[in-house]
Amino acid sequence: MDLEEKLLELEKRREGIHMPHVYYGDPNKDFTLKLIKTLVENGADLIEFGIPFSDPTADGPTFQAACERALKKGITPAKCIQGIRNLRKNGLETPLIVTTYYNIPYVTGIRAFLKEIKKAGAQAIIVPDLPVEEADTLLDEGKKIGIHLILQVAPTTNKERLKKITDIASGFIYVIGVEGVTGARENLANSTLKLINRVRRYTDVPLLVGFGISKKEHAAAVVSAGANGVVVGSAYAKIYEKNLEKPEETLPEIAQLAKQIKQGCIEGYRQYLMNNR
Amino acid sequence: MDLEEKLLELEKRREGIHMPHVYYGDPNKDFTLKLIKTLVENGADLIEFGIPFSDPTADGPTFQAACERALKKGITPAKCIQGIRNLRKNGLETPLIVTTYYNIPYVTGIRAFLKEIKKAGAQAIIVPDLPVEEADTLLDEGKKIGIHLILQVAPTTNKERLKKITDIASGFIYVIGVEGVTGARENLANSTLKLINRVRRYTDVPLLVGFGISKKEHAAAVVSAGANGVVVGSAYAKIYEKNLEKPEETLPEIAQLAKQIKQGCIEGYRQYLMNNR
Amino acid sequence: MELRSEGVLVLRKGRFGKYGGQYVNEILMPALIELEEAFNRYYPTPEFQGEFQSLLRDYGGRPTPLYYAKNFSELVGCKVYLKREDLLCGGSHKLNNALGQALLAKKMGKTRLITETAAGQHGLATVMAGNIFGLETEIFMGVKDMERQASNVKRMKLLGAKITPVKSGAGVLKDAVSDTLREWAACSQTTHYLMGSTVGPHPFPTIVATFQSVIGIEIKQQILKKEGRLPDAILACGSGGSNALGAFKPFIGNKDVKLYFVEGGGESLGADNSAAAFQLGKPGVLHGALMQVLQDEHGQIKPSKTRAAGLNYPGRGPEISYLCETGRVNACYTFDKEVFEAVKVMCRTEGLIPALETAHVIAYLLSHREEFGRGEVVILNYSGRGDKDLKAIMRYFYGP
Amino acid sequence: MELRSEGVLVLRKGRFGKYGGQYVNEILMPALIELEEAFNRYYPTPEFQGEFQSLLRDYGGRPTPLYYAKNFSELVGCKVYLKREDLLCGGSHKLNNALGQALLAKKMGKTRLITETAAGQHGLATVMAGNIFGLETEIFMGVKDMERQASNVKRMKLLGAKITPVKSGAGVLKDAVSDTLREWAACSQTTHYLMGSTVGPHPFPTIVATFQSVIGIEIKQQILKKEGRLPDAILACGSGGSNALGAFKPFIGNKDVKLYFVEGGGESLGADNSAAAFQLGKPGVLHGALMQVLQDEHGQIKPSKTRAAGLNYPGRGPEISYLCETGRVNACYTFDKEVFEAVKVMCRTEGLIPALETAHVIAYLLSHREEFGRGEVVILNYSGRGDKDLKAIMRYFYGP
Ligand SMILES: Cc1ncc(COP(=O)(O)O)c(C=O)c1O
Ligand SMILES: Cc1ncc(COP(=O)(O)O)c(C=O)c1O
Repeated sequence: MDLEEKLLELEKRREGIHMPHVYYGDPNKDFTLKLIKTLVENGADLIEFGIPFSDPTADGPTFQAACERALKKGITPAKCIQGIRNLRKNGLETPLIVTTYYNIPYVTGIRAFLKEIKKAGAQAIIVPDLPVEEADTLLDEGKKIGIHLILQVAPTTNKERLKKITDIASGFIYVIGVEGVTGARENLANSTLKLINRVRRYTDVPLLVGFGISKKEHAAAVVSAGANGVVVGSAYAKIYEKNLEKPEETLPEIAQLAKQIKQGCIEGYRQYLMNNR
Repeated sequence: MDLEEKLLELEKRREGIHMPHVYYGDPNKDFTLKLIKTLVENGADLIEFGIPFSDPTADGPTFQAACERALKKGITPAKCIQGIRNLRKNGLETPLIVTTYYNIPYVTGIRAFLKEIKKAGAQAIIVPDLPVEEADTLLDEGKKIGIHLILQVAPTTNKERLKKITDIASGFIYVIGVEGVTGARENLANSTLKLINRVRRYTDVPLLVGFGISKKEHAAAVVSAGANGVVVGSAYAKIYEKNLEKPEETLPEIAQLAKQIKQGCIEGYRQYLMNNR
Repeated sequence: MELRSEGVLVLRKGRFGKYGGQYVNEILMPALIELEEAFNRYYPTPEFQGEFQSLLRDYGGRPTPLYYAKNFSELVGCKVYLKREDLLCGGSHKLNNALGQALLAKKMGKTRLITETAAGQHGLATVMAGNIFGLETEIFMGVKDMERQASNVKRMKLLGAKITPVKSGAGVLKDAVSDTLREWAACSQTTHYLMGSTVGPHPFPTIVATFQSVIGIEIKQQILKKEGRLPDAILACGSGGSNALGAFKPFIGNKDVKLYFVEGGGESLGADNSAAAFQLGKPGVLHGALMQVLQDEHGQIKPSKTRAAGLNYPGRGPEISYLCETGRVNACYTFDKEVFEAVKVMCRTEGLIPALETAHVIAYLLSHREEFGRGEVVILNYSGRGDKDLKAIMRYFYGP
Repeated sequence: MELRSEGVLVLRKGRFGKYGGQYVNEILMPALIELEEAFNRYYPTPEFQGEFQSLLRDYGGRPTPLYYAKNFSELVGCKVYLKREDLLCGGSHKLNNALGQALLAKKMGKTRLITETAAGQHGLATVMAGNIFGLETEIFMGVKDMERQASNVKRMKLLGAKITPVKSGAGVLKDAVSDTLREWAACSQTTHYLMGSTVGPHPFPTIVATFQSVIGIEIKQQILKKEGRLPDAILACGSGGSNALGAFKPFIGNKDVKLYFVEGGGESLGADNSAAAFQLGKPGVLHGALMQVLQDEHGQIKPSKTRAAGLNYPGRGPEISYLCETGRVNACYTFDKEVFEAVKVMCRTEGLIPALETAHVIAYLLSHREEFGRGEVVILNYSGRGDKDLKAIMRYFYGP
């Protein structure tokens, strides 16, 4: 399904959006496929599909370990793209947003890379180390090929940059909720809610908030504050990394968290509507 | 007995002179008294009576250890001088030549020190760290008090200095046979014999050769080459240091070496006379 | 817009040919922009220059001498001068940059410095500069590097730095840079990342090269005074390239001056035994910049390997990448074994114990004597002293 | 004949007041005379000066800076400048003298250098200088000092020195000097004893002070340039007195400049726990000269004790003995505990790790702040860096 259609559909359903983030191949390919299935069946609306990179500088310890494990197992970008194909072959309809660091598409060639992921069945791409200043090639090629470049904004982003980023954003905007790296955090920062407000002033593009979201309450809070949804990554990885020998055994627990997050997204939206009546 | 008388007497007897060097108080006072007795009874003509010093820079390992042992036992210059008194009281007639480093007389006061050793019964003094350049005070006071300052010459001493030293020498001249420090050596250096010849050209004062003399053959060689005698120190200490618990047990061995050395002095003189007929 | 900065064509801000750029997360972009503005605002002012130059002189000990190494020259057959960065306070060229950036951080109102270090020389320089300006310092250092450069860890600790061991990856420089970038993402508003070499996103490569180019400026004056002419060649070791660019930059336009950049060959050029990114790498994006970098065919960065901790980085800074690509600078390497032997040669001929990094240039000259003619004037940028490597060197020659 | 050498009345050659002289065995007298003649012949020549000055500059890194230590000044309340001998090649002032004497030895046709060392700094400087001039080196070092200054032992070994452990006595500096004198007696015709401080028989104290006085000459020029006037005080640590005399000599005639000589107080001034010869010693003859020396009432030399190996000598050189006796120089001391604390203060305020010897002057200033007025300009002769003491310092603060 097309990303914009899906976002529209969720908007109509008056639900906050839930995008889990996984790193493909951690601890093995099969598990990731099962994990994505579980997540989708339990309330994931989009999937952020991570292609592991050796030096994930925007990621905290949980995802660093995830990348390292996957790479040790021999995962390559080509195998990841094959994974996307498999998901689509198995009938997955959920939009897939590929995440990877810039060197991965760079060495393949930006156009070739985007074409490949498009053909495999992805809808968009997130490149955490690609600020707007360096995004021209990827934006241009993405537009031609039909892959959204999902841009990020952060608490440090000032007015001028917010305007610049929101002006060219397509698909949705990834709102980095905290100063720092990915990783489940206990509490939601107050500043996260302020940031949502600040970004909202510049754009109607959907806002998904990530970095640190790990609980239903977090999801509810950010959606009620005006975000369109949340990205939850390390919180899921933290569950299965406790049982890397048989990660499948942790899928029920993951399913439960996914349901809760989605519930938070729904409740948050309800709250948002009440607040903005 | 007066030093010069003694030297004259030996000259008349046509014997090379044998001067053993001991450090008083190593390993205890009693032993040194016995040692001196043994040496005198076995052919010592003069005794070089060492007052231990903490930093005997002209001495090799054997005598360094001797000084260290004596000082650890609490030997002081005053006790050494008392030792001289005891020797005289016990009837020793052999001339005693005190050896010590300059700081010892310096802290007492040169005049006072010389007076004391004179009164106790010493005839001369050797100060290994007092070259002619610094010797004025000691020379002057020694002359007044009647203590010979025994000067040293070395293989490094040039013509000019030889002249200067031999000009003011009294008693005898201590010929340092080798470049280095005290300590028994296996072989006699060729240069030692040359040095004797070189010094002899400037003076008729008796020449005693020290540093490294440890055998009858050494003694014979240097005396036959024109020296008046030898100084033997570390060679004796090396015998008793093997049995520091009961050093008395080594006295027979020491007696035997002393006899041999004296024999070497006698034979050397005979040879000298033959050579110079 | 076309700019010429010391002879290098700058087509786009922060780019050297295709190399460079600002490949960082949005979180850090405002800090980079702020830094660039602050550098442009403060650096040219007489106040900044006054304070900076007087610290370089009185604290650092600049100018460092240009020493004609007579005995070593006799051995290799050309006329060898050593640019004595080992005499700089702290024992390497790193202080030039650390003082400059710390002063800048102070002017920007930052209260804290963070950085990474491998050999420990840059960490040391950073805490020294931090203490002078009353800025807290936190140093990220790979656990493997902490072990092999233990004496510098002690020095930094004694000077009051917080030292954070980096266990991820191979526990070496690459991993420490990553972790410092992560930390910076959490504190960039109050904290300056005092980048240690001519790597990272713009404006770091330019700032670091600017602060380090005092080396080359002095070399030019000194060699003109001593020889009445420019040198035939300048050699510098490097990974990021800061001491090399520092020495080279004022000579880029002097085409007759041959420039040699010696990287860490490691054990061999075989798989995973080397740090020779110009031999074994290709262009890629790491730590915020496009540069020559060791990587596999899929774009995964490969760990580098060399006994010299300070050369053990898979990337070559954008500017040195460009200069080697265009052929203005010759990219060379030497192996660990030659490097240790070179240490000994320098010890015996000139009484100087070089850092293992520095020993790479010495080794290069020793094994390529035939490249340099008898009358040629060759300058080795003698980037640091070997005190930090004493243990490793002793173990190499005398066993454990 | 009355001579005035830099303000010190010299009544007799090689004497400073009653101190000095040549109390050595006849074996060594010719070598001393030869040395004095050679020094008088070569030192004033333009050739010697040219070679010497260019080595000091290009190899050594002279002039060393005079650094205004702002943070430290704020702490102690007066205006403190550090004369940065720590930046000299090798890490201490010792090279000034080693280069000079090695050059002299070369001119004299000697083929070998011997010397003693305690902190290892002088040994290091000697082998550096030896290598430059192609002279073999043998270094005598007390076994206790070899242990506590192990890193300098490694440096010297690497540079190719033969290191002879001295086990006699307490295995410290005094014993090493004795053994070097003994060795010299055996080889003085081919070998130069490169005396490491302003001690020993004439002409050593004069030669060493002459070579070291470059420190004070530079201080004078530098402080006049920076402050437009002479300093109010100069402080230097010392045992033999070489860095102190080096700094003081050009100011002896400037009676308004207070001079402080800080010796090693050790643990306490109690029996056998100190190296404070000016507090606890009296005139005596050791190692060839009459000087202030620790000794018992019978004239036996007492071993000194301080954690700073380089100050652990029972004697004070003849010239500094004289200057303290006449009151021109204030003889002071500080205890080990204060010294270690002073290391930390200097680390934290100025980012510099001082040698334990050097830390004595820092400690003195810290504990006597009231002696120095707010506007006063005070110069600390910062004689060396603490790399050699890293282990001891770390152990003191962080345990074994
Ligand atoms: C002495 C020395 N030389 C060279 C280098 C290499 O760094 P760069 O390439 O930035 O000069 C280092 C890095 O730590 C170093 O310590
Ligand atoms: C750093 C340092 N300072 C001072 C001294 C003391 O020596 P001097 O009194 O000769 O200056 C030493 C001796 O080793 C030293 O290493």
